[in-house]
Amino acid sequence: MSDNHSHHIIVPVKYYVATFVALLVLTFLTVYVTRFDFGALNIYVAMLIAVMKASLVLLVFMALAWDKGFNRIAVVFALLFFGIFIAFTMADISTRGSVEELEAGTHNINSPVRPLSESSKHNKVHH
Amino acid sequence: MSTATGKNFFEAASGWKSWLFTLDHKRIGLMYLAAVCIAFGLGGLFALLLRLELLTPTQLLFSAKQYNQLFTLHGAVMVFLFIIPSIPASLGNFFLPIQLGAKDVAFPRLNLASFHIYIFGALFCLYSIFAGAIDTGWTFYTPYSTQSDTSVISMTLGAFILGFSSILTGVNFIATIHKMRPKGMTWFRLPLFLWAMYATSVIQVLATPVLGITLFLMILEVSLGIGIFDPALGGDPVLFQHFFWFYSHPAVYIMILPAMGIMSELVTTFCRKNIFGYSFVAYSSIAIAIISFLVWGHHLFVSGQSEYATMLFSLLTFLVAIPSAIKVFNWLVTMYKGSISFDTPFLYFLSFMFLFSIGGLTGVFLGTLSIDVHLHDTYFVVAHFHYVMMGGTVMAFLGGLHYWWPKMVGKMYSEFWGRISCLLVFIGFNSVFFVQFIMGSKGMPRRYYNYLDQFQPLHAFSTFGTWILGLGFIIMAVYLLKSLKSGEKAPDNPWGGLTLEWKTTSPPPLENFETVPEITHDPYDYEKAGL
Amino acid sequence: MTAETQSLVSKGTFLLPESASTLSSNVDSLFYFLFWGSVVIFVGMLLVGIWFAYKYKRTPQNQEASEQMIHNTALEVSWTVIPLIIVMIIFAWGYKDYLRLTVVPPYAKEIRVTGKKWLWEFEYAKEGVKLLNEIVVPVNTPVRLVMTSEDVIHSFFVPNFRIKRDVLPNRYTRIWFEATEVGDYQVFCTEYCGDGHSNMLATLKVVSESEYTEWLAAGNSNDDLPLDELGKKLYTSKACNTCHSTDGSSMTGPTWKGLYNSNRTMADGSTAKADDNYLRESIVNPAAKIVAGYPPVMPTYAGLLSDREIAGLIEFIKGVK
Amino acid sequence: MSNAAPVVEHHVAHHFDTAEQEFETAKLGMWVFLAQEVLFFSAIFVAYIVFRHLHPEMFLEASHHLSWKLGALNTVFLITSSFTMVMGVRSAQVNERSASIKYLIATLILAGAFMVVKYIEYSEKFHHGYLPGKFFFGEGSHETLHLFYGLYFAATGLHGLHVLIGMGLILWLIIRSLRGEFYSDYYTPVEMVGLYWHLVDLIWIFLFPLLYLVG
Repeated sequence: MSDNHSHHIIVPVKYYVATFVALLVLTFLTVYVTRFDFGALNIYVAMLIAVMKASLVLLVFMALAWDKGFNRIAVVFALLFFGIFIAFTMADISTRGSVEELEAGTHNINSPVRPLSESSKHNKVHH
Repeated sequence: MSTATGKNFFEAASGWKSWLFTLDHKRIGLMYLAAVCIAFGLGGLFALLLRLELLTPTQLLFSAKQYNQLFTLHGAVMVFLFIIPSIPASLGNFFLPIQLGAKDVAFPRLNLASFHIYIFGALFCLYSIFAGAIDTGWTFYTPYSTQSDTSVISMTLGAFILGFSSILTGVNFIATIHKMRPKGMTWFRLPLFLWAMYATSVIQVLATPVLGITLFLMILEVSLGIGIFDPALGGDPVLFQHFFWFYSHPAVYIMILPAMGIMSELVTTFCRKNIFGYSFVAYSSIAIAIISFLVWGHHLFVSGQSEYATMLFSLLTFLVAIPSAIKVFNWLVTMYKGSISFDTPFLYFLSFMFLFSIGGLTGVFLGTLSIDVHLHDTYFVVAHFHYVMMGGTVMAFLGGLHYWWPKMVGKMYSEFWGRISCLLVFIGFNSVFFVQFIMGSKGMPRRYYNYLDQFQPLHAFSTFGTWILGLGFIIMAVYLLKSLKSGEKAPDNPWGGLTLEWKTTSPPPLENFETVPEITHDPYDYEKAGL
Repeated sequence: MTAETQSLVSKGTFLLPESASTLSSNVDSLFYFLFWGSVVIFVGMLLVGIWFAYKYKRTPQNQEASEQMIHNTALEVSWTVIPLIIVMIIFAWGYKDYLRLTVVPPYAKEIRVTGKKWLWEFEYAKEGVKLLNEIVVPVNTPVRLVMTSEDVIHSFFVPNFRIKRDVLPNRYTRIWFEATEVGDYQVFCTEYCGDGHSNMLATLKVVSESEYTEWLAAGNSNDDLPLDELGKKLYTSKACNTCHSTDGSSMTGPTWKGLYNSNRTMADGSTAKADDNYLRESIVNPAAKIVAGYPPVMPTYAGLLSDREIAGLIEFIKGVK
Repeated sequence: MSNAAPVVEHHVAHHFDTAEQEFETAKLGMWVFLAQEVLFFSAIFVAYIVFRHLHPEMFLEASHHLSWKLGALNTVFLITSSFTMVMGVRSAQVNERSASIKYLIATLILAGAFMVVKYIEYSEKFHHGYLPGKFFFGEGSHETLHLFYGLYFAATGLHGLHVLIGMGLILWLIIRSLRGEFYSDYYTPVEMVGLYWHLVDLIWIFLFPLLYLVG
């Protein structure tokens, strides 16, 4: 089931040059923005620029913009599982110990535990 | 370029170089088959020895350290050298292109390279057995592994290298299934073994690199002490468990998916019936492959993982039970109104159905949070994964081996001894592992060298079972090897199968088919095939 | 290996050890729900399989499948959806009990647990009591264990209470229980931790409230035993037998047989005579002198043994010839 | 440039029907391999996120020890090399062999420059004791600094290894190009190495701000 009719894509040079320039500008920008402090947003700004650069490389240099469906799917799946890896690991790391702070009622737990005084009373009855 | 000479692929070339440097997927598949069988024998030997030690509650033959090395090597050899490559690299390599109707896999040289990498990695593992065998358990948990004085680095390096063999095989199979299908072979005419191999390859490609980087970081941890896994240096040992199981849980499906593929082949051929619910069986393979990436945290329910993550992982774990159950139900219903023949491969199919159902149902116990707290790291877990891995994968591997043996070597084996050995393996297996469920739920922890006296009757029963199991395998080895020498010549289609491998000679010619058959109907369409 | 604890195998139900905490019966009911559910499903499939295998076996009359049934959407959907609903119920049930097992009542009595190769140390911070491989708790009182490890990962498991939690270095993990029955219960280490893993056991003693108060008041002494018998008792209860044999065989540590007054060669080449002072030093500061050929893994027992207990052990060693 | 070398015609491998199928298959295989590469690096990024989450201030301090100027210089080197690589592939596509070889050589030189800068950075870190894990003896106010350097060396070391492998592959392309093995109907290896090289660039695009800039 090979696709005999498709031809190699030859991308005009101007696309490559424009991408190259854009990448240099974005590199400059990512360094430049570190002069400003956005607080907790710093990392997101830096990552936003990095994602833009990465998209340019993927779409133009690696020609995904003109490529076959499956090659795109391969990239999407790799990034998807990468994202799951980060998200699920952080789901553990960032919420550790927080269940300790739960009040017994938060999760609608009917704790079988009685207050100490009651428990010791119970004890006397038992013996 | 091939000429219709009537020569099969064995006769096409000779000499050891024609094997070791061959680009023919069939020869590579057979070399893998020999290699994984040797690994299985070695891992099995370790198992026999460690079960022997457990005959008594205290020391019998080995010291505690030797026992720990034995169960570690049993696990590492069985997982990395045997079960991961078992079906995909041997039977898969041989039959994937043939069932597809292709002349070879997409990248024959890469295929050979992955075999050479496998051998190279295997040598590292063997070296580590002789150079102070590793005693960390096959999971290499830190910080135990960073403190152990055994050969941790060479074993992990071996597993790291073996990982690349697995990745390259996966890349090769994906490209082959996408691009090498002949005219008429649409996605929904693929035999279900190929759907399973495709799903397996996806996991191999996307999960195995994480094992690679994890072991790489662990080697850095042991040699340089980079500290990310070592609590003494401020690292987090639970992070290692996350990394490790991100690979090693999907790896469980690298092991079982190809087995499920073989099951679909066996049930259709030996019932002479089209598969019930082709698309459900096919899609469930893909569903398993994807969900398998989302459940790794169920190995960490009591590890100090956060309770919220635990909830998430438990929920998703239950989801993966569904596609597995769908497959089992579909196979069962495929038998309905069929014409069932109880040849050896089909006996393995029945064994699989019996054992895998137990393995799957006990998996539900372990996925349930409150119950897992009690059962975690007990013999219940040991029994559960042996029911899935051995009762599932190994039974399917043996079923596939017997099913395709005539095609691969062109000789028939002894049907009588085949059935005897299948029966012994089935009985032996259940004797070894069924009592382990009871031991486990009664509280017997795993990886124990000494144990409480009260568990001895159960342990002894389990140990006796290993001898029956071992006998079954010895008989199998004897009659299969004997058939190579003096077996009856196999017909092209001994079982009446419909998939393409039965439309070529036994054994197949160098480029698989004298003329590539035309594909005009579904793979298991017994009506259109007009058999 | 024997334990004076309640039998796990012979007592309890068909599959589970005797249940002895407030939450274990919850776990057990879900366990048996799953068990019987699985039995029904499994036997059902088995019967259907046997019936098909018998009815449709290949015979001269049945050479071909009588009907090629390939699809039935209603059937497929029902065996997708029904199991899905069932497992979601099981999930919710399991999670609810898991939270109960996890969330510690705020007024629970706290005991600190330290796992190390290969022993369990229990410290009652308020009462100033330190115990080795033995933990005493009052019945019908919630107890919280705050656990940490000194070396590798261990795991604290009490089968009768259906509780288990890993014990990690550089971090505290928690576990809690409320015992409902008086008795001795087995504690296992369930995370593989090396040569002594299977000997890393402890006994959990549940006593009545009054006995507990008495026990605390008595200060846990063994004053009434003769020294060598005290040593013999400590040899197993303090887990010396994990690493030291009395029959001359070499384990993780040197054997005690014929040890007293023998000449020892150290890893650094020096020699020493195994007299009383040497033995005492080896117990309270094991790293000071390492006998050649053995790993420096023994933890210090300083503070864990009273002077009388050390003397008892030395007397016991003298007697092993 | 030895443009004189005659074109060596490529034969389609026996198991393919057409050259088109062969090319598409190789490209698909390469993309699948690149997906693998992404996940190979993933754990390092996950470890970075985890430890940054646990020790945000330590990461702040540590990133100031790194020279953003050298990092930015290396970024420019790699981006430029990606550009020359893509031009090299394009030149092969349109049968401009000598241009292709020139671009490939430029790529190789830029990659070499990247490694030289890397060497300067590493030796400076070694000198100040900013070493991974147990070899760490550098100065700093956070006692977990060695964790950052463990990750720094693991990440940049692994990336550097990929650069070195890439340099080897580019050299191989240059040699084969000089022999006249690539032309408009067959340039599969050039395209594949190109894809690989862009991935190496991609990874650096993320490593640079994460290690050098964010603080």
